[in-house]
This record gives sequence, C-alpha cells and structure tokens, in this order.
Amino acid sequence: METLNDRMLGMLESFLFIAGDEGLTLNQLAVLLQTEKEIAAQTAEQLRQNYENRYDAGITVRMYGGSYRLVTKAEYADDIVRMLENPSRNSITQASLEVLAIIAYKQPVTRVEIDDLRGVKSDGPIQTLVAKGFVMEKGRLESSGRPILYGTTDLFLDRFGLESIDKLPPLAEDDEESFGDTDLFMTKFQEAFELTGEGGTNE
Amino acid sequence: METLNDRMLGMLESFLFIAGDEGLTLNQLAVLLQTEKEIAAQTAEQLRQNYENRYDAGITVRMYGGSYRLVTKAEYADDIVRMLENPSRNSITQASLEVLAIIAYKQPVTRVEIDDLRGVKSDGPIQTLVAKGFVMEKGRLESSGRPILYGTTDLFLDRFGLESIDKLPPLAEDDEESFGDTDLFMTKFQEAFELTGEGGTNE
Amino acid sequence: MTYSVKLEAFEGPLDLLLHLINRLEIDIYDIPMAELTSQYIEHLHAMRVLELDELSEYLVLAATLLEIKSKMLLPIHEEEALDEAGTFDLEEDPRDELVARLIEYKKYKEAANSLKESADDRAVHFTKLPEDLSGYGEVAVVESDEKLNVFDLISAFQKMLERKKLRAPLSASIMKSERSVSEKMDSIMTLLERLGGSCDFEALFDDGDIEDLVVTFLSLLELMKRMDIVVKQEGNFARMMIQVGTEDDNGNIE
Repeated sequence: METLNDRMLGMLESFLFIAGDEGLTLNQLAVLLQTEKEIAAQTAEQLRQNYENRYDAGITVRMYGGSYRLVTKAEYADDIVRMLENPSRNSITQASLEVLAIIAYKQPVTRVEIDDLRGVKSDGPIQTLVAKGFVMEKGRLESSGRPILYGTTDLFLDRFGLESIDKLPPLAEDDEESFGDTDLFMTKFQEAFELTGEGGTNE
Repeated sequence: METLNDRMLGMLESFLFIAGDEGLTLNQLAVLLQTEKEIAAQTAEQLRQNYENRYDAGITVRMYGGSYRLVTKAEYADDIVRMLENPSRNSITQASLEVLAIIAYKQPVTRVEIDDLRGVKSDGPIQTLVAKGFVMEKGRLESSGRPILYGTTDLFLDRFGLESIDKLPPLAEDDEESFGDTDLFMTKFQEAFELTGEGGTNE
Repeated sequence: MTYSVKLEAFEGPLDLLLHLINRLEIDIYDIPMAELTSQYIEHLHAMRVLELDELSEYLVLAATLLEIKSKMLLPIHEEEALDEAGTFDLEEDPRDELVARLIEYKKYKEAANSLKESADDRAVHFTKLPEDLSGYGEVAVVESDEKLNVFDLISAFQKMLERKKLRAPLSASIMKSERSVSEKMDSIMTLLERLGGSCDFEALFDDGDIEDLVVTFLSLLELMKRMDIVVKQEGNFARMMIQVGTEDDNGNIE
C-alpha cells in the first residue's frame, strides 16, 4: 500500500529528477511539496537514507550550495567514464547536434545567443563543432565585447547533403500552441466584434 | 550486502540518469554494462519492475523509439505540471494528426497518396510535421517527377510513446460488427435483389 | 433544416461525408445516395467562408455523389446484373468505390485518434536533461565520413525547445503569479477607472510577451461580452478607444 509518506518521497524524487543539475532549495521543496520546511527537510533526508541503504540504487541526493540535487553514486564513477567513449549513434552528440541546429538556422549567431536558446553553456559543443569543421567564425558582432559570430561551413553542407543553406527544411520554432492561442484569440475577437456590432445575432 | 545483480541495477540506473532524455539503446546498454544484450534487457526489465513495485519511487523506466529512458511516474504529472512555467500541451491540429497517422502506417509514402486518401491537399500539415521533427524525407520514388517519400522520425516515436514503429497499434479492419466478408456478400446480394426487384428506388 | 454545424471543423469532403453518415445513422455499406447527396450539397451551400481551392475539393466530391446517384437511378437490366455464369455481378454497385474510400479514410482518422491518446499518455512522463559529462574527462569525438541527416537537426532543435520548458521553471514559476484572465479583467477595470473611464486600446498592449498579450485580449473580450466595456472606433484606421460601458434601463449599451 502506498502511504502518505511514500507519496511524498515519490513526489520529491520526481521533482528532483526533473530539476536536474540546478537542484531545488529547501524553500522550493517546501512550496512544491506543499508542506512545512521542516517536513520537507525530513523527507529529503529520508530519501537520501533510502538511496544509501539500497545497494541497487545508482543515484542519491546531495546538497550543494543550498540546493538538493540528484547525483549518481560515487561508486559508479569509473563505469560512467565509459559513457565518454560511447557517444550516440550519429557520432555527433545530441548537445553538438542541438548547437549545430541553432547555428545552421540562426547564423550568424553568437555564443551568448546559443546559450540563451539552450539554457545551458555551449562552449564545449561549439569547440567540438569547430574541430569537426562543421562550424567556423564568421566575423564579429559590432557591439561591446565584439563577440564572435558563428556560421556553418561547406563541409557541413556536404555532410548533410545540402546544396545550399537555403535548402534547410523550415523549422517550427514556436509551439503551435502559441499560434493556436493567437488564432483562438483572433476568432474570439471577431466573434466578440460581430456580437457587439450586430447586437448578438450571430448564432 | 550488495550482490552482483544489485551492482548491475545500480550501474544501469546511473547510466540512464546521466543519459536523461537522450536515453540509451539496448546496444549501448549492453556495451556500457559490459554484458550480453539479453542480460542488459533483463536488467532493464527488472529495474522497471522495481520502480513499479516501490510506492515511494517517483521515477520509472520507459522505452520510446528504441531507447530506454528514466521518466517520472504518471501519478506525479499533475504535481509536476503545477511547477512548470510553460507546461507543454500536445498542440497538434486534427489535420496534422491525420496526415501523421497516414505517414506512420503507410511509410514511405508520397504527398499525392496522402492527398488522395484524405481527399484534400496536405501540403500544409506535411510542412508542419517536418518542421516539428515528426516527419522526414526518406528518399524519392523512382517514377516520373521523382516525388518525395515521407516517413516518421525517432522523435515521433518518442513523443507518441511508441517503442518502435512495429508497435503501432494495428489499423482497424473494416467494422467487424456489421462486416465480415460473408456479411458483405449477403448485404450486397440483398441490395442487388432489392434494386432489381424494386426498380432502383433504393434511396 | 435547423441543424447547424461549424464547417471549418471538417478536414475535407470525406470528413464531412463521414460526419453526415454518422449523424444520419446511415449504414456506410448501404448509402441512400439521394439523401446523402442532398445533405452534402446543403452543407456546401452553408460553407460561405471556404477558400476557393478548398471549395473545389468539396465540389469534386459533390460531382462524384451526383454521378453515383444518377447511375443508381438507371434501371438495371437483368442480363447485365447476371454474368455469364448466371451469378450476380457484385462489382457493379456504383457506390463501391466511394464506400472503399470512406472506409479507408475512416481507418486513418481512427488511427489519428489513437495516436493522440498515445501522445497524451506519453505526455504525463517527464524526463531530464542529460548530465554534463565534462567533469569525467574529454568526450570522445569519433571522426567518420558518414552522411548526416538534416532532419536530425530539426529533431535536435525540437528536443531542445521541449527541454527548455523543463529548465528554469521551478524557481521562477513558484512565485510567479498566475496570469489569469479574471485578474487581468480586474486590473483593466481599475486602470480605466483611474484614467477617468476610457483609454487608448493600444495602451493596454504596450508590454509583455505573447501570453500576456493574449490574456489581455481575452480579458477585453470577456469584458466586452459582459458589457463592462465598449470599444469604439471613429472610422477606419482611427485609434480604438476603450470605455467603461454604461447601461441604460433596458440593459443596452450606451
């Protein structure tokens, strides 16, 4: 049977899982779990003990700089190193592919813009892409700090089988959702206008 | 005491935790766990069962598009949505869904085949689906005009919760209740009879 | 006919036909052509807002329906209905092709629904970003000449958009106030009061992201519907003004 405490622990685990490397502060946990800070702290401590006591757990909870975070257990560090040599099947990591997509569609683009779009630092992937010859510097932005502008190379076009950069298929950037809302809102707007204009006979 | 199996499960959990939404294929798991694919699959299945049986677990394992992933349990969805700023809604139009279904089941398929099946032009929905990353070009038909052949992507499998394209639910056969072949025959027989008997007043 | 229907809601002529068959409780394998055709054409008449090329798709099917209908009115001679072996030639029903198309289309329409359900089931499971492995050492870069696929770029981009929704949300959203329509309605009314009962329409849309704008707009619509406000425009292209609505005794807006 699931107990209230089980549910609290499960919720906590799912929150921490999603929060990733940013973690969650005790304040945030209390708000999210809809409970007192004290209870939240106790629950977090219990989650940690559960992880430590379970030999089949690969992860545990740590508190760094005031935030609780899920991390892999130290004993698997050596095994995790193997993941470095096992990049995804495309021989290009997801991170690199993401950065490449941004550069391809948004070029010329600065590192800061890429970071903003992804929400994470992208120095590593950019370096990799430059090293692979898919991406190059295309001048500098005329603004403070004169940041480097990145763009794609001919090798990129060649590897991706593109005649030219215009041949990239179009990309949906916004969710249809936001379009949908706008549409909805235009429809409602029209409806409302007709309503006031025609004295509500629009049925 | 930690057993060999415990260690395997712990390792697996730590790998999947690190892989995040990229997930790991069975092949990758076998390499990383340094074992046979069969053992890797069994271990993944056991991990899944452990999660499902533990009421205090907030996460579980799912396979989408050929990759194992750690995901939060469904029961915490509401709590998680509450904490997200922009909870993603499945925003896809009915037209796009129809086209997606046709492409998924009939791939590789040309635009003309899709248009014919629906009785309307499908350019718009196809473009949307490509832009959303659910559909891609899978070569061209070797016939006049060399039309583009469309098929689905791994992202489609992931977002639609399918293990692989073979795991699409079977298409409904013709309405069972009214129609086995015999029934069809009988109805047609009767129709023909009425038609001839009553001089085509069957309206 | 009092039955009214939102025509834009149909995905095409076949969809409309299926809808009619369903509504009229017609057996798809024994379609009364005259009835269906007249209903279909009646609906076409009601479709004022269709664009021309969309309309043409509906008209093509209308022509097909009429053709089938007229074929069915032709008396069938016994010698034609019976082939040489003396059995009925069952291939001759003029409706066969249409029925086959409808059934085929219906199959995929149903499949689309089940895909939608499956996507909804999937959407309740959340995942996380991959961990940064750079702390463990240099990530191996495998050199290869393999062709890469441009569609992988799109997938990568879409995944990133999805992930972004999972980032930053926690801290930000907890304190973030709900941008609800009702709150916005209150604040618009307060603003109007402060400004002496009217304000420039555009002034309400000065800042905020698309979501804010939509909420503002929806709030205005709701206020208009409740007749709490009126929107006035002196002429084409003139500025629109928002005014507090005042009701006379008959409940009409001033």
